[in-house]
Amino acid sequence: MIWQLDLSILSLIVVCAFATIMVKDLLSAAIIFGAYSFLMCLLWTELGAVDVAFTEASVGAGVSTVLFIAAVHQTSRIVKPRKSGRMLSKAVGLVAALLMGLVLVIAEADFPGFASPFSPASLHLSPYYITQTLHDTNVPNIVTSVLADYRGFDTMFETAVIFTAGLAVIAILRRYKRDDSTEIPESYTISEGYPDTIIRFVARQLVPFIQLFALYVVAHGHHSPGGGFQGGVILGASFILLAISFDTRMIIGLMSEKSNILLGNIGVLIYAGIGFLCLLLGANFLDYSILSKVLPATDKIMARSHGMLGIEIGVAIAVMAIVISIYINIISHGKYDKG
Amino acid sequence: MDVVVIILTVSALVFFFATTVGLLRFPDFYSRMHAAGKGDTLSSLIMLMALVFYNFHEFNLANLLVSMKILLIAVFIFMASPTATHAIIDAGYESDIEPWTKKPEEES
Amino acid sequence: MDSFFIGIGVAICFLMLLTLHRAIHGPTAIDRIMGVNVVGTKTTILLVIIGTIYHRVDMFVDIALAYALLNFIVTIAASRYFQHHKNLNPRGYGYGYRAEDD
Amino acid sequence: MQSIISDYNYWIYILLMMIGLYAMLAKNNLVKKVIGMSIFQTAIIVFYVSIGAKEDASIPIIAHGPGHGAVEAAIDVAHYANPLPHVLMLTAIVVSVGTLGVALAICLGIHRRYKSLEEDEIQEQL
Repeated sequence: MIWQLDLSILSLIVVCAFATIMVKDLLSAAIIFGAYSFLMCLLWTELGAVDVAFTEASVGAGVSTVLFIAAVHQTSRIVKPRKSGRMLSKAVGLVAALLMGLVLVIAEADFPGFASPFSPASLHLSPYYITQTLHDTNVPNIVTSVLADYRGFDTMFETAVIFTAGLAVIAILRRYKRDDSTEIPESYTISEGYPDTIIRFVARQLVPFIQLFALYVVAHGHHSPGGGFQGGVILGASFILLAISFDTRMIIGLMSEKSNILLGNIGVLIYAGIGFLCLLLGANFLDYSILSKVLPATDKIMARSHGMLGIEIGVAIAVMAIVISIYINIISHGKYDKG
Repeated sequence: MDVVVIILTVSALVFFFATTVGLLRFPDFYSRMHAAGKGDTLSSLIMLMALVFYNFHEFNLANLLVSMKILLIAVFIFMASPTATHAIIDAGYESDIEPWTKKPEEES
Repeated sequence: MDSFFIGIGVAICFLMLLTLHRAIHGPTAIDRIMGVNVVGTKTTILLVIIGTIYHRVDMFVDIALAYALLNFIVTIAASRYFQHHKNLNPRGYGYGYRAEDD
Repeated sequence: MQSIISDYNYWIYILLMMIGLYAMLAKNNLVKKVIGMSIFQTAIIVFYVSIGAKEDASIPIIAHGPGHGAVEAAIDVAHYANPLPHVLMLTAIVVSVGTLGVALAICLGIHRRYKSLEEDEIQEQL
């Protein structure tokens, strides 16, 4: 950590957080929240958490902001002014926030010193991971190996959570043609938009490189920051870029609802399937070292590395499909047409 | 080599500063966008060049690879930033922002 | 040389604060998009600088590239919003709001 | 002064948490509440990542030369930041985008039904 940068970035973050809450316009709030996420990513890089920063850059700064903008696009942009009688809830909020702050400030005295190498969190389990990762799995990126190997169950169910979230969004929002009578009243005009040649050209040129880069991130996650989640989100973001600069209909033509759900399923099943493969070969669930029996020319250590690569690919496919699915549902209000 | 790096970095910082001043002080949206678009792209490119040079303190394959990657970022910014500027300007033009004109007696 | 880069980083942070003033106070939403775009570009640079300070630039350039990419996508998304809603100042917007409009 | 600088991350995380909680409780607009929820989440992540930071430590990727060979030198624990909070928070961020999507979908569903995103207007219609 570099404490000079630490102080500056944290101050910027607080300014951004205040502004996000205070601003009246919802679109502006979404945009400033994007800046907040950018700064957050910077803070984590500076604290040494590169994988977290990568995830935040792709998930928080990119996709969340786009989702907020899409939601504001579909609803209203203004925050209605307070009538009287909101004082009570404001006071309750203020008192609760202050109380929690007070409790946390009191508790803060007992925290371990910041950035101390001897804080309890850094003494018990993590030295094992740091020293043994390379020996056990031949993967230099400790975060990837802990994520995909030592704590593989956690990550598998997390992928399942993402998949469930995608299903929930579809269940809440999806509308079919029959009950299309309830149109949203628009407080201002929504035009269809018009083609913009420059943006389309640049997007068309960039998208193949973005997808190639995403695949590189997935495959190279063992040696540098990156991995399935980040690569999947970037892959989804490339499709979102196409949807923004061209038309949502085109994306639906490329990635229909059925294929999205199918890909999400396939991703989760690849993960679980590798686990079951280990089980079939006679080891524990998700114990990749047994895979050296089926993979040619790998010893037990490299088998763990290859097993991680397999599940990263599964995670990437699932996350990509779910991100695209959530975006399409929100931007088209569940109707899968315009946007 | 260090001298080149320092000169490039400081000049990039000067351009950043000019961008920020332009962003804060110009009177209307179009002129602010002009400062932001041009200054930001140029200063980013100069700063990345400085980092490429700094990275080349000793020549080997890994350093070459990293420098190529930084150059890739520069190329990306060179393509993406003007496009983003164009998109923002277009959005402003579509939503009918009036350009600023000198009206000394009405604007006070 | 490290302390030089730390100084550069702090200076860029200060300039980001000034840019954030435009992003927060900007009279219209498009000014905010512009400010956030500039903040995003500066952040990309700052990421590479942090990598230089850590002497591990090879690990940081991927993040910076992804970052520039997502910044681009966010900016395009936000400005495409205005091609669908050609209304810069919706009712109830900003500081100059008057309650009797509603 | 020294204690303020050394524990700055903790103070900021408390402040961010208060901002998020206030927005979730007191704001009238549902999208604002969702933004408050996101700020609350990031505050927690700041706390965890701050715990994992170490002075003079590098990023938790073991340095190795060009090529994919093994490292010769022994690995010193103090040279690498604690990877465990990073892993936990990585999953937390990815789950947060899932919750964000569901929350926004619920907002859109409410807007479709009640034509409003304001809490008091919805309560009047209930």
